[in-house]
Amino acid sequence: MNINKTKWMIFGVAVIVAGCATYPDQATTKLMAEKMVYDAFTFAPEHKKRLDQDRSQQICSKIGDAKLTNEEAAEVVKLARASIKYPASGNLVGNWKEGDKLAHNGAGDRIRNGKVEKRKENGALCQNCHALAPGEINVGNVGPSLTGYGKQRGNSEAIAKYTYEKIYNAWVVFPCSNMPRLGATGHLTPEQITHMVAFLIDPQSPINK
Amino acid sequence: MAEPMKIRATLQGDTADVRILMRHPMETGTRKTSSGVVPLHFIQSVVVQHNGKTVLDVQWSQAISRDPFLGLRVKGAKLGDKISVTWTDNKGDKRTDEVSVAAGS
Amino acid sequence: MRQLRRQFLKLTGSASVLTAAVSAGLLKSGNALASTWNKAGFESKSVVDIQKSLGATSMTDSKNITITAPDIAENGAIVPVAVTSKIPNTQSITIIAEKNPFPLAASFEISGGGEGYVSTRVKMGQTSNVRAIVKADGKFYTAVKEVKVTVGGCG
Amino acid sequence: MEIMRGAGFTAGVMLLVTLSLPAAAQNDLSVGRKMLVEDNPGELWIDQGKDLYYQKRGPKKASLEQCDFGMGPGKLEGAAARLPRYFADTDRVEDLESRLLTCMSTLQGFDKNEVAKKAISSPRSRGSDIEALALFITSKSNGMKVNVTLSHQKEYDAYKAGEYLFYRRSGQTDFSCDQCHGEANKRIRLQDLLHMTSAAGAQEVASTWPAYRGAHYVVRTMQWRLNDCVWQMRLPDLKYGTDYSIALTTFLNRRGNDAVIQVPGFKR
Repeated sequence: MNINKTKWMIFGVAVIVAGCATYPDQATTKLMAEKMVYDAFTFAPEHKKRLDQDRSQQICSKIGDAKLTNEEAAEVVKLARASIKYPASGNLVGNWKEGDKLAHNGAGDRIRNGKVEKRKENGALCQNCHALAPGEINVGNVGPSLTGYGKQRGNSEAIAKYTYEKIYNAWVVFPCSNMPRLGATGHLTPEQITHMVAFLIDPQSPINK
Repeated sequence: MAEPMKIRATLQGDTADVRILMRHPMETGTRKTSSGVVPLHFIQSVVVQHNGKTVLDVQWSQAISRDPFLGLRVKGAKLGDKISVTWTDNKGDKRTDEVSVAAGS
Repeated sequence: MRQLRRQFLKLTGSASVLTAAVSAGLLKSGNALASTWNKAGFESKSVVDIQKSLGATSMTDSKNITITAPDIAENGAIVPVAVTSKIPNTQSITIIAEKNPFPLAASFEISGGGEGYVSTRVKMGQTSNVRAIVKADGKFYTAVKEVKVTVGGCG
Repeated sequence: MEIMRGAGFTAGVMLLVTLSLPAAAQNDLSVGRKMLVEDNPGELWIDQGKDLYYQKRGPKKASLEQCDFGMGPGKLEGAAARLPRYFADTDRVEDLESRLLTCMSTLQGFDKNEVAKKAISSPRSRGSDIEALALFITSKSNGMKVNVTLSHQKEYDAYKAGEYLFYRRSGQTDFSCDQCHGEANKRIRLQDLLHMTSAAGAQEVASTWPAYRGAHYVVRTMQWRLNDCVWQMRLPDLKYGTDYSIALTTFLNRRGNDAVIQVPGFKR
């Protein structure tokens, strides 16, 4: 035992002297990096959850070109399915005008100097990543274009339900996609999501003009 | 205190390409902060001289961006010619800096 | 005023004397040399009033004026605008952001070896025409370019 | 069948007719950018940083001339190009900004927390001491190639941790860096997003900070960039000069090796 220990110590010294430092393994990396996260941020106890990863986020944090396994994808979809809640009214299609405003609102709930950005409600962030009404210039392209969304799909009950669920938890359709699980993480309320559905599928909405 | 400008004057053929960066807040007089409205404060005039002779006489409004830029070209310039720039703001602050025309790249 | 300046230059003689006077602080170069700030023009709220303040009773559209500016400005706080005038004997260039509360942004009087080219940066509150007015041989010429201003940031 | 990350987008694009920004509009953005980069107001901060570097300041009335940025005390040429790196005196990997913090406290006697608190200036201010100093010191590597080497074990650790953190999703937006910076030719609204997992994108990160931020009218540093990202991601307040920031910077700068440094950069 003692001999073994000494051996290891000698080996360790040799490693450093020879400059054979190398990349840490996955487990060590994770341990170090997770500690860095909690050391790096100042947060009130109620905001710790913004740093903690839920099970789906852990699965969806693949490094580099690493891919999801079928089992992982299935788990994420299952968790997403279970997360979806519907508005109390049961009506999935709200007011497209409200949805239009929300789609162009990227604010709400950001934290600076310990203060949470106060807004009447959180914006739906759509404009940041998606093309919206035809001809609108100041839109992102991280996500696919939503121009003509309802025109192409119609506004049937089935489409309304699919759209609601996709916004509530995008990972129910595409596990680990870049799209935030806006309802499931609590960023948007079920009622807000009904407005987003209306904005996307209502024939009167600028999206479908 | 007025701070030094950055002036680049480089010769392209017989023309000096002059690029000037000035440090100035260029306040519009409408910006509100927690301590009230920031008073109007901006560069009103910039005079550019080539060997002591005025080549550009500039009047600005508060709509010119903070840390203003001015670019111009002076014909008939030679290596080593002096380009001097003077700005004056609405509070009477001013600053003069001078460079020699350098070879262009 | 312009007349006075030229006379002053003649009186003081060579350029080097003038430079020496400036550096010695004898001469408050800005005030002494700059033309009078066009208060009427800078306080005007319309292009027509600005025109009046410049003494431009009529203007001709000119293809010999080039306005170099982005079609879309990512940030209205700092919109680069350059104006090139190929009109012979260009005396002055004026830059107007038509939809700004005070549209007249800058006026450049060119003399000596100064070329018909100026470049600066303008704050623009919204999408607007940027207009250039060029005075050459006592006549006024103009050109316009639209600059779309998008609000930056994600707020 | 394996499901690729982000497969949703690919599928989504196929379902919908994409309406991206017309090519002409893209060109018109570049006209403005070029005009601004050529004459960068950030240059006005270089002298400010130079003055601060040589001034005897702080409780110890010392300049920063004895600060070792990795090439020896007072040796600034090319130093920033090799950061972050391991420093024996602090037994830690440090980036330029945390190293400045170290020297300002050990050599000049400033209170680290006080300096850190003021390190990121408010928009339209004269900028912070660290912002100006970081620009001055990085400008001493202008024209040189980024060359972050990994030799000490802690440098390897920082690189790997940085990679892990780049892909770590959390919070109500489910974002990691990768959601915005993992693909080419993406924009948030009209703002281009660097494709940081490509060499070219990482090289732009490694060679253009500190940069003049037009919308703020001040020179900003890499640490500011990280702070603003995590703010948009709805994470809590990121402290200044932490191992988290240093690890991410190590990961990105190392992958940005061979980029030619040209600061100040210009960011809309």
